Amino acid sequence: MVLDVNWAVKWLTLCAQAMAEHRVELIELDRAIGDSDHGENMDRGFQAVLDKLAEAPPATPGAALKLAAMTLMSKVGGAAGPLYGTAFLRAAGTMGDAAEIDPAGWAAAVSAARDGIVARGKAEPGDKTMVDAWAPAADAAKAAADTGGPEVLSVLVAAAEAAEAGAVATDPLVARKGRASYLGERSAGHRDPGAASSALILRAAVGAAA
Amino acid sequence: MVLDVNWAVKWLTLCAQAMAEHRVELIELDRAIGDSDHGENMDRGFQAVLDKLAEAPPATPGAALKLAAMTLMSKVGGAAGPLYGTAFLRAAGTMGDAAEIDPAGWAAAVSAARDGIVARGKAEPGDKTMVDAWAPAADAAKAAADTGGPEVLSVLVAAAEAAEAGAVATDPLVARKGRASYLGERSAGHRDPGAASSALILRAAVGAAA
Amino acid sequence: MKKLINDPKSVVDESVQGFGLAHADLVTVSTDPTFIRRLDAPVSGKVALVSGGGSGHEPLHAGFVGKGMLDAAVPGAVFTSPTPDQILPATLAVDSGAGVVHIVKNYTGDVLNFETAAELAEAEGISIRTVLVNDDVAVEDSLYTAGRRGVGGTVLVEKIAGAAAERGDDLDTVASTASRVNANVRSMGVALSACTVPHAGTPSFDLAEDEVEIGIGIHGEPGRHRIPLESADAITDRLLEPVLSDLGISRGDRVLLFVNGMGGTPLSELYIVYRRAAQVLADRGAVVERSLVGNYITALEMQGCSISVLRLDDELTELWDAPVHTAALRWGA
Amino acid sequence: MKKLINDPKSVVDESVQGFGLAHADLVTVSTDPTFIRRLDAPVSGKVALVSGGGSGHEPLHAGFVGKGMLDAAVPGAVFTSPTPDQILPATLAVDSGAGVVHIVKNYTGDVLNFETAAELAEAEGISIRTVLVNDDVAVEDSLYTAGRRGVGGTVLVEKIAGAAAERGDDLDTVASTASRVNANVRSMGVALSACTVPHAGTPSFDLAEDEVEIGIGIHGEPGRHRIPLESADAITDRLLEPVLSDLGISRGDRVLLFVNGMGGTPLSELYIVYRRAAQVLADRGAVVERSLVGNYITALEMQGCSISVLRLDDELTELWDAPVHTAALRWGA
Ligand SMILES: Nc1ncnc2c1ncn2[C@@H]1O[C@H](COP(=O)(O)OP(=O)(O)O)[C@@H](O)[C@H]1O
Ligand SMILES: Nc1ncnc2c1ncn2[C@@H]1O[C@H](COP(=O)(O)OP(=O)(O)O)[C@@H](O)[C@H]1O
Ligand SMILES: [Mg+2]
Ligand SMILES: [Mg+2]
Ligand SMILES: [Mg+2]
Ligand SMILES: [Mg+2]
Repeated sequence: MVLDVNWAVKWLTLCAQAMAEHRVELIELDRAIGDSDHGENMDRGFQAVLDKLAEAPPATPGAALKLAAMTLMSKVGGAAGPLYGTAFLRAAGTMGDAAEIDPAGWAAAVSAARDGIVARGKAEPGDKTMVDAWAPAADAAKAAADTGGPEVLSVLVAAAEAAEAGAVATDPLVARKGRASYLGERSAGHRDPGAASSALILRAAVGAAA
Repeated sequence: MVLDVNWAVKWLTLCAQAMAEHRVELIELDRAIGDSDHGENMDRGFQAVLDKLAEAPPATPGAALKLAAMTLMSKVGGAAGPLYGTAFLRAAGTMGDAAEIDPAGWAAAVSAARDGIVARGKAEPGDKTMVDAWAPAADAAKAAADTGGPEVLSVLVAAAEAAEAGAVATDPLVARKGRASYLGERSAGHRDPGAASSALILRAAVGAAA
Repeated sequence: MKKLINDPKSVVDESVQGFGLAHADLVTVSTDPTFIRRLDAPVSGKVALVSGGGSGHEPLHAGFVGKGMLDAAVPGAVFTSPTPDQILPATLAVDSGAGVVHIVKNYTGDVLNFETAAELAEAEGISIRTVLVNDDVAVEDSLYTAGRRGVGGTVLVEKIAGAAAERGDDLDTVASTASRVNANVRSMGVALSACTVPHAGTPSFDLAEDEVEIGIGIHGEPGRHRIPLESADAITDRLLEPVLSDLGISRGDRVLLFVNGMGGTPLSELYIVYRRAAQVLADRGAVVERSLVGNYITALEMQGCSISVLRLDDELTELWDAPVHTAALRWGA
Repeated sequence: MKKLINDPKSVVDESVQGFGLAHADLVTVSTDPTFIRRLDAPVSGKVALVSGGGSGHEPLHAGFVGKGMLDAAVPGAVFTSPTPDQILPATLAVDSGAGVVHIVKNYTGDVLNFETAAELAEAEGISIRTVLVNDDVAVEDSLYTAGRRGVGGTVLVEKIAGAAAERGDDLDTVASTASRVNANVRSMGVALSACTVPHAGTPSFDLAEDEVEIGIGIHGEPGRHRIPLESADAITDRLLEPVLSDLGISRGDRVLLFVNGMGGTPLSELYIVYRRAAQVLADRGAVVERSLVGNYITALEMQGCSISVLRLDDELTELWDAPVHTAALRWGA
């Protein structure tokens, strides 16, 4: 398995599928501590990404991610739109014109995505945001790439699992950024919707390579 | 038993009691085919009558009814206010300055009340309005006064029973006057609130004499 | 029942007091009996306009007191017409000697109470003209019924007659202009939910989650029939069709299109209804020359709307455009 | 879910289209991307004001486009901030060369999307000033949080900054006037019921029949805490107290009192709240010089209200009184 443009397109396609499938669930999560739109926004955004992919098929993984970034930025809105837009743009930046991404490349992409989100949103780990999915994912991907062999799947899996664990770990947290922060202590006991959608995205990256 | 000013004051007092007791029931009847205010309006109106009676105790039955008429007119509002106002005013008119009302006098008062309501509201029997209580009451009172002896209670009872039967008989009717008429056929199957309150008023007249 | 109130019995008084405090530059509030009058009434030489009715339809009528519209508004209890002992002093307070037009929505209670007040006012030497508003096509108009109700058209009658009075038209002219507006306006409404009268405490009717009530009035009374919930466009068509056919709207007619909220419907939904209604009118070749969209004659927190169409001519348009300065309708001033 | 809509996905587009049809004398509606602009924008030599945010708060912001207020409004999906590819063309469309002020309610999404649009606009040579509105005292203001939300104060910022721009103030002056309004206004809200986002289909939170939510925002997000339903006066006191103490209102202060409906509350109830708030302010020796009561910044059909108090000075009062001609706020024109 290599992470080429076909993988990238499949990844984005699986992201769109995941958002459609989990639309209601993400709306429910956002209903509890936000404004009930996260699932709708992500679904709308990734459907638009599919349309764009069909219109102008990209030549490289980096081009695919850049296309996703621009589309999410212009179609998602809310907090998630600019944050995911920046994440995908920074990740695309690490890929340049490369035809294939290796384990270290994936780790670099996830790190860049995390850095982009932090740069835009100024959230720290523990603030109960999507950073709580991307930060452990970036760390796990790097650790897997550093220690593992040339097998890229294990790096994808490491990132996805860490993101999933990170999302679950937001449950008890009190939000300090984003709309959930208005709830103060009442935000505890609910999963952060952005962390949940982030885990879906990183899990889709695994699925695309399977 | 004579129908003197004490009876008249007691009658109005029992009316106020009846409206307070049946306030919710009259609201419910009006909710079904009107605008949910009849019980509230009648309660407010007769409470005001009590206040006025305390302020300026009347000297004759006619004066008591005139006081009630003016107060209902100025405190009830809606359709019922002017209709009951007119009814009591016309009834008072038949009594003049008399200290006591005899059976024929009561029959005349009820007839005048009915005529007043018809003159103001232009409803005919069968239109599903308070006329459907007052018209049979007037007829029954007259019949009882014509045929009966000097016992006034039986005339009061005849009017009350006829009004009660008349109110019940509005159940299947389709309203042609008042707010219930907007419902057309859907007004059938519900008792007219004004006929119901009319029956309470005429029943109170019996209670005051008991 | 969940309301921002202190006591069901004090709703009208406290609300009117708040209104008076918020709009002290426009109106004076009288208590005992309760009515709201234009600050500078009686306006010398001007025909005065008095309207009123049950409360719960806010901003109607108090919100329309001011320059170019009403001289006084007389609020009754919630959904209960006011009494003559309120209407008479309001009438006396605003008459400048030029006479007073009573604008009365056609409900038995309103008609009877205004009738009595008019008689009493005439007895005091004031000339009264009564104009009944009965624009609701949901109700069958027949000699044997209470007749059509006054609904959305009331706002348009008050605005246009108010402008006529403001420019100095005499009593009969103002009254006949008001009647002309009434003759040229038709309305019909829909409810998605009932409303709760404060003293009643329970919703005015029960409606299933997938039902709407077509042909409702403004008192939480049930409508003519109940249908399953439909799209906004389909409901708009249902309301508009009887309005247009009763008015006999044809190609080239100039109209004012008024989409009114019943109190609990977001403005965004009213604009969705407006969009469809405007399209239908355009398809029929009618020209929508003026429009009004918002909550102007309501039924407490009822969800729903009504559509009114007024056939315009040059004079009605000019009077509609004339300056108005009230709490709820204001332009050119 | 019961709404007067055709399809949850088309709510914003169709509503904006209806708005454009109803107010063709005031605005032009652009579709793809969607924004609403003043008919005569760009106004030569005038600083332009652009605002926007999620839909569902109508009449905010489209209802405030026109002379003396906004030059463009950019609506996002319901409760979702608009995207830079809407904000940028709106900004370009209304800039006359004098620069553009972005009025942004302080929500992460709005801030980030307007930030990006501002960068892109600056790259095209347009001078941008961004003014954040954050008047909601229900939210703790701390460096470690997203900060206070922008709520009712937004309407006042837009009106007053709009008047400053209309009279010819330059970019920095308009921006600093807007900031000054923001610095002098505080708000707090209550919900009696939740609202239902069309695409979600279920109420945004669950509230028992005898509970109210204190400190709600305008997005159907739950508030700070829940209490048993109280009288309107008690609730008013709860909302007003933190507003006044945070503002430091003291004897002799001149204020504008704004009671805003969340969309599903009858106007009569807003006036009951206004009455109490005015009494409390009078008791404290503050002078209520101006007032605003109505549904101006809403959360769909939510029942509830917010109270905003703005400390006035001569200049702010003059700018408040200056003519404004928009769909939702109009005077002197
Ligand atoms: N400052 C921030 N930094 C990182 N992530 C954030 C920040 N603010 C919000 N988020 C993320 O955005 C998610 C909400 O997205 P969404 O519901 O689409 O936007 P909105 O809050 O504008 O409605 C949150 O669950 C959180 O993960
Ligand atoms: N034209 C009429 N003639 C006689 N009675 C009428 C007429 N119209 C209405 N009513 C009576 O008035 C009652 C309603 O009174 P109420 O609810 O107080 O007034 P409203 O209909 O104005 O709310 C009806 O039940 C009916 O009995
Ligand atoms: Mg959200
Ligand atoms: Mg009634
Ligand atoms: Mg009534
Ligand atoms: Mg949102």
